Amino acid sequence: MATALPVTSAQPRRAGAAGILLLLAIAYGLVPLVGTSYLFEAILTPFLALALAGLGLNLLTGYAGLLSLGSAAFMAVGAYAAFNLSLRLPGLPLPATILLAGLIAASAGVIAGLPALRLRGFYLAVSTLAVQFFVAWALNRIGWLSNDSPSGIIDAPRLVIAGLSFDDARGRYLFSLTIVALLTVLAWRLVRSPTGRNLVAIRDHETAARIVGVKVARTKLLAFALSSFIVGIAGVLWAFAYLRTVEPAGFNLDRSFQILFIVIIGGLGTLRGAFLGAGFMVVLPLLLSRLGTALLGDGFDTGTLEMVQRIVLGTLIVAVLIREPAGLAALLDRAFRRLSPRS
Amino acid sequence: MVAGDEDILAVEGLSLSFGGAVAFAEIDLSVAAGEIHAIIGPNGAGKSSLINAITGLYAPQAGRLRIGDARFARVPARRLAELGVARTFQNLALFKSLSVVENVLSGLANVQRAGLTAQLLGLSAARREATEHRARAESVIDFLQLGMFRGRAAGSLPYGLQKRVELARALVANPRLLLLDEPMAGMSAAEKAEMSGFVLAAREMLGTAIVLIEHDIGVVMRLSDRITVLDHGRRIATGTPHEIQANPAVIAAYLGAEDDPENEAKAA
Amino acid sequence: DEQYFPLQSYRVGPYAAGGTGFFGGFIDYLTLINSRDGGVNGVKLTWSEGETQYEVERGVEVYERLKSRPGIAAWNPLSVGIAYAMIDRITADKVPLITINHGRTDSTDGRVFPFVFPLLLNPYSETSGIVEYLATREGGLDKLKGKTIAVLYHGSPYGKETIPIYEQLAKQHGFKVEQIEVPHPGNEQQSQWLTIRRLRPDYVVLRGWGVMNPVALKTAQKTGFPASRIVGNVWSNSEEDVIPAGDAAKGYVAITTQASGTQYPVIQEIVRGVYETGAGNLADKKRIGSVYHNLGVLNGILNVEAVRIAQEKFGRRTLTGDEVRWGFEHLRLDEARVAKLGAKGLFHSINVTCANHEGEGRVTFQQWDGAKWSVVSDWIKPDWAALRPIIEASSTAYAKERGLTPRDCEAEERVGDTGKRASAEGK
Amino acid sequence: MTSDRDGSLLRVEALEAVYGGAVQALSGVDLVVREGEIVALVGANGAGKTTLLRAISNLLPATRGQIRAGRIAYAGRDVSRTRTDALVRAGLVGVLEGRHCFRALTVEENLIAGGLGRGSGRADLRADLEWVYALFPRLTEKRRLPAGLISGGEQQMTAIGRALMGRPRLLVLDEPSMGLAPKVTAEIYRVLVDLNRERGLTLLIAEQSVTLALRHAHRSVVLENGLSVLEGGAETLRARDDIQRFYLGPRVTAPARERQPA
Amino acid sequence: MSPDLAFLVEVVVGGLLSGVMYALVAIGFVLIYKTSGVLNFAQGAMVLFAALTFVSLIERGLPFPAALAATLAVMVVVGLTIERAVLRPLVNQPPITLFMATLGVAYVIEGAAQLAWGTQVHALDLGIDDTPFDVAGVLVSRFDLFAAALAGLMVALLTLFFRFTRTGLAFRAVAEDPLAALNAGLRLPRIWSAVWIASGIVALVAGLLWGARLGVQFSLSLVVLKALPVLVLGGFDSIAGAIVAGLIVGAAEKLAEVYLGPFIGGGIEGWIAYVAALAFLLIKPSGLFGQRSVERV
Ligand SMILES: Nc1ncnc2c1ncn2[C@@H]1O[C@H](COP(=O)(O)OP(=O)(O)OP(=O)(O)O)[C@@H](O)[C@H]1O
Ligand SMILES: Nc1ncnc2c1ncn2[C@@H]1O[C@H](COP(=O)(O)OP(=O)(O)OP(=O)(O)O)[C@@H](O)[C@H]1O
Ligand SMILES: CC(C)C[C@H](N)C(=O)O
Ligand SMILES: [Mg+2]
Ligand SMILES: [Mg+2]
Repeated sequence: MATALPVTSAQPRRAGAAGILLLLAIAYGLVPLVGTSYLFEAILTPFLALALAGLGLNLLTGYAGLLSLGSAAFMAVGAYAAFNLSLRLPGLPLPATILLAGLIAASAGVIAGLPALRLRGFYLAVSTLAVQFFVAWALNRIGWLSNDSPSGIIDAPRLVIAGLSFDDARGRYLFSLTIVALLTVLAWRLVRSPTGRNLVAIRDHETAARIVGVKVARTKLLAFALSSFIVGIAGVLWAFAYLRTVEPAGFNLDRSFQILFIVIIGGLGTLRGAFLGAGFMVVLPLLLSRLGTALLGDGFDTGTLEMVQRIVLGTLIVAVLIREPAGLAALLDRAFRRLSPRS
Repeated sequence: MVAGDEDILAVEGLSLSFGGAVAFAEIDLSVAAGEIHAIIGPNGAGKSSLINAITGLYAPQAGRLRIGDARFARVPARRLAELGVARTFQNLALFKSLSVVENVLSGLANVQRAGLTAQLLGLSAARREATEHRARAESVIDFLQLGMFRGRAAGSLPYGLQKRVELARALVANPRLLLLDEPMAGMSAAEKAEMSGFVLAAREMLGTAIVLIEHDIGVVMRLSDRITVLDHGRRIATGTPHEIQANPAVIAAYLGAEDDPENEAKAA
Repeated sequence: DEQYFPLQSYRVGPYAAGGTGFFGGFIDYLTLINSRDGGVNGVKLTWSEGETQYEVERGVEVYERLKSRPGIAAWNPLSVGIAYAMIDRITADKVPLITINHGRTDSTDGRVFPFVFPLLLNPYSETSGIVEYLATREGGLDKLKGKTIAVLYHGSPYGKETIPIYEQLAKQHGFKVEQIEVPHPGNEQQSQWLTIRRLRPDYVVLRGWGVMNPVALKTAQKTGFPASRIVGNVWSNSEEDVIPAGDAAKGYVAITTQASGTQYPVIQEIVRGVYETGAGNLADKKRIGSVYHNLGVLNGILNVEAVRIAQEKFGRRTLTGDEVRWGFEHLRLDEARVAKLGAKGLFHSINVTCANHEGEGRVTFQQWDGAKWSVVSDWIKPDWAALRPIIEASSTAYAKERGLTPRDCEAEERVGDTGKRASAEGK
Repeated sequence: MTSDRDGSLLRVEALEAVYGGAVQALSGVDLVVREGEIVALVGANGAGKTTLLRAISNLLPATRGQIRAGRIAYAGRDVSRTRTDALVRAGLVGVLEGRHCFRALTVEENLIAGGLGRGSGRADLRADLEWVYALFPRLTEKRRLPAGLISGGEQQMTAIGRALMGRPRLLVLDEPSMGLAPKVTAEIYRVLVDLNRERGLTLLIAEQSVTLALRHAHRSVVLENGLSVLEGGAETLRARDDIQRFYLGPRVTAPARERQPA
Repeated sequence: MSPDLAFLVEVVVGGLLSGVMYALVAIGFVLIYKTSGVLNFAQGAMVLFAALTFVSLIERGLPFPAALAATLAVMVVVGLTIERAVLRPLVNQPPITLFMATLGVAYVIEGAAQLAWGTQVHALDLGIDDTPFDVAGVLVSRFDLFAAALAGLMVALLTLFFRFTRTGLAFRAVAEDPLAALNAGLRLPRIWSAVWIASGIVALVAGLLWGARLGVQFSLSLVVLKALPVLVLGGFDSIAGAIVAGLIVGAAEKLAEVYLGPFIGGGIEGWIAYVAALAFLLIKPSGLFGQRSVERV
């Protein structure tokens, strides 16, 4: 579907770079020192995993303009692939496992992407549901995939790279952070590369793109592959670093929608959008409920609290969109522009 | 001019109709290298359709085409760029959210060689290519005096400038054949004069053959070497500007009222 | 001193009915203990809730949020998914994880899962219990031969868990079993029931969860299968499962580990001591004595008694998780003790050991008459002996996969000071 | 409803407008259109013509723009807050830049949609349809074709026809001649002028081809970079040689007063 | 007729009748899509909210008609509020933005519903018993027949409404190009509140019929999953499409589950409908009766 939303190119650059470096410094330097295990285990790790998933989907939906509701399925493919690889190829080093898992997810993505050569907008979106439900079904049905564990739930292996173990709260955080950082750099290079430009070209005007010589079909499938690759690895993080168990239910349709909404609210066609969106959809609700508990006390009925928080979140979403339909990223840029003096 | 082997585009007996409605029928058209060939005619005469057929967006039912020395019944749109053909669109077809520079760069999509990995890892091959392409894009941007809009999202530019960006995107690939569908619609006389300048310059510098659809008869007369006139999908005349201006059929079908409004613009 | 119960409750979302009832009952019992006895031997019981909406990641978040509170006695999530996600965590943190009537079957083997307790009834025992019951209806296990039983299960890990054991028991007793999956959430079952209609089974076992249950009963009626020949499992046995089905549920039978109703002394005390002082947790008083509420109360009894037992050994103070674990491993409530607790008839008895973390819970069967459940069987013993080998096979496999060495329970009992050693580590 | 004391049907005062809270598109426009007048609005690319016309029809909010200052009065009432559909029913009808036909609707449905806004009855609609088809015979052949498929010029005719179906009192056109064959352009202007003479239709026309505009307009207003720089009768403007310069215009118009952060 | 044949018929009939229930939900989506070009994520929440409001009123002792009227009133208010607070400020924004906004709406409605009426499970008895009767060895459910009749009626009404008012035209115009629609003087606020109210009412009907079968509880909002394949197959913007596709999907999925299930494993119902719809889309990318997108350069 056509989304007339500006992409990075129309955004500040130099300031951005500086900011990113600062963020990395904090994430690697400060946070591990001061962070509590709750911060790592319950906020940052899931935040990173879903932000990464958002990043992946953004390549597809934000840049190439192809709506997908199958993200959770690709996360699942990644997670189960990684599980089986580490189970059946014990010698395989973790990084290789993750890479391969990503590639498997990518190939799944290519298959799932074929309809995109023909379908548009919500028609495409709903067709990706076929993938979503099929994968869920297959994982639930094919016992071999979950090592025939009676309940179909499997525990993830430990995070050990070259003997050094990431198996504590901080370790898992740093592990996720590193993977996310690497893939973000990759994505960043991609969107600024000619290929990235082609993605947007296809989104903005497919015919014109074809006329100037963009290989439309190839590029669309490529978008699916790259996107699923990243989303798949996000799935690995979700299962290995965050939950540390893998069960199909964790990768259901709600997750797919959650990721899509992360991308939209964050800002389609912007990399930082994925992170802002994840912050909004993942961290904000936690903060809200903590706030609620703080205000109303431990004893207060958690159900009521939850519902109030729902309403607040929903209202916030609408408010943000009205203020800036292009999402949080654009909102920030606007604020940024206000502050920085007009030259 | 003599039509012949140095023709870069040759259209023979091309016909296209939608359901019952004839878009155009039995069109013959030849464009020599470096020629500016205007196509004029009333609204709905079939001009854009003809260009769409030449660029493979429409599939003609009869007739054949030659571009360079490649012959087709139906031109494969995806091979157009490598055939050295570029075009602009009547209703803008820019990549709205991309900046002006990126729009122009995308005009080079076809000559993009470096593979994805090379791009991602920033291998020297990719970097060299990138810088080279950027240079080409910038030169076109300067040439079309779009410098001060370089960074702006194309979609937020005023209509007239968007048309100009589209021309830049088409020119950057140094096409052998350039098809312009009403490139000056919605421009002031001054801007039209400017655009005309660019079109001529492009022909001079790149030796590009240009097919030009335009309703401003003044502009057409000034720019074109030859003019083909369509009416209700038929070619009713081909000739030099003077021949055409004198042609009663054309006057009846198209130019109409003896003093056409744009004559003064022509004076400017 | 205080003993703290962190609660990963779910009061909104698709399974809110179960969550409000169960955690309501649990909290009600803790409240009762505090108000009636001033806690356990003077140790006050405290708790706080975190909403999970029955989603695993929310459960984990709550765990991480509450795990650092002092004096945690035990975790009681009511969700297989959340429980699985916690096993590694609680084992590392040395705190017991109670999965009453559900959870991971092989965690029954306390030698491999020292901190996990599928109290009263693991899925396999449940299955066995149901088969035993059907046998009594047919008049003896041998009468099952040649009969056909269709199992309609929820398309989730939970639902699938009993597939192998049904096959096994079918072989063992010579009946035919047809297992039919209902895709989540199960709000449309036309085709499954048409299949059943064609199979013409003697019984249908309903292994459902949430909305799947009423829909099953409605659709059964629609396809003309009598409710009285449908037997629900332990998560298809609540009022919330039958009321929406209206008349379609009349005559439906379901397994349970605890009878419903308010006639039991302990429930009466809760009504008087808790609700009449306005401290009750259920928003709707009518749900007092409902299946989930009573299960919650029962869960409360078991937790509290475990603490009490542990206190006898380690002293009347705030205990560490590991000490409470010891308490659970010595949780032996015979019928006399159960009666003393005012729970005679509410549940039968429990006998947890180091090796058996389930505790030989008995099951009974209740029938819905359109308004209330009434017990229609006596307390039935699942065939534990037959199940144990399967469980140990699975747990040993797990131990191998994880490189764990199973505990030597006999030795521990003999030494008998594990508690002290563990508690020493605990500090 | 009546027009202002001084007989002005539309009055714009010191109007300022921005897009996306940042891009200043109009920075002080004054304009008066009297009942029964034809006023031409001329200016180079990016001068702000489209923005001004959108502001008048209160369409800026829908294009992420907003009015920062100034007032707009139509028929004596301040209308800067009035919803577009209300304006249409009050006779203020616009033709958008760049056609904006309903692509999936047939030409005829497009035209009818123009009548719906005013809430015309079936009889009226049929009459008006015939009238529009009479103005644009070309459309008669295409009445059953989706507007997205017809030629650019045909789309332009459809857009203008759709506006006329609203039986306007003040018709606001953004580049009506764009993409039209000279003959058709001449024809359209003839029609508009007739409507102006016979039905007293008031016209505000943004045009690039200044000649055309000046030929038919009673008065013209010149926009430059979002400012109305001068205003006068057609021939006075034509006489002024700074206007002659304007014909050629500055070689490239400055962009709106807003800089790239990068 | 032979038992196998009878069974086949039964499966097909059962499928068709279930299909009607799916279509019932799908229609709600269609109405919104027709005017905003977006999938309304809040549809499920609206179904839940409507049904929950209705039963809660009944349980508080209101007579059936009063409760129905009151609930209708509530749905009207909801529709008007959404238009005023969400759609109007977001006019002419890209569809994806509106789509996201419907998520916000969904959250608010869900929260409000459970906050106002609690999270208990309610039984809902419409007084139509679900006992089957036997037609030549084929069981047919009275309730399903009633549902089918109701759905048919609703489709008929809506179709007539679109045929004999020009609203249909206005709807398509708005969905096609909101800016042009505004400019043409179409009253978007009126149109939007109209459809949201309409879809609210459809949600109520769907909520009651489904609620009578599932019980009124949170899971009611999950019935939308059944509607999605129907939408793609029928075309997002076609009411007739919804009903036809509903029938097809219903029958196809039952046949697949019953006859294919045993071979490739049960539970395929979950996705088979999507695969079927997808396969069809590859032939006709805008569904059975969906509006083709018209583009030329
Ligand atoms: N949607 C928009 N977002 C941001 N800036 C805009 C938008 N539309 C117009 N502008 C800016 O506002 C200024 C005025 O544009 P406008 O389209 O009104 O000029 P114009 O006189 O109509 O130009 P043209 O003759 O080419 O149509 C220009 O600088 C343009 O870049
Ligand atoms: N895809 C299509 N489907 C149906 N009819 C079409 C299609 N494309 C063009 N036509 C018809 O073919 C005729 C020629 O259209 P075309 O756009 O070529 O005219 P044109 O000469 O470019 O006119 P203009 O000067 O107004 O752009 C028109 O009447 C149009 O309705
Ligand atoms: C409440 C439960 C433990 C049972 C539930 N069906 C589950 O999957 O976890
Ligand atoms: Mg054309
Ligand atoms: Mg303009």
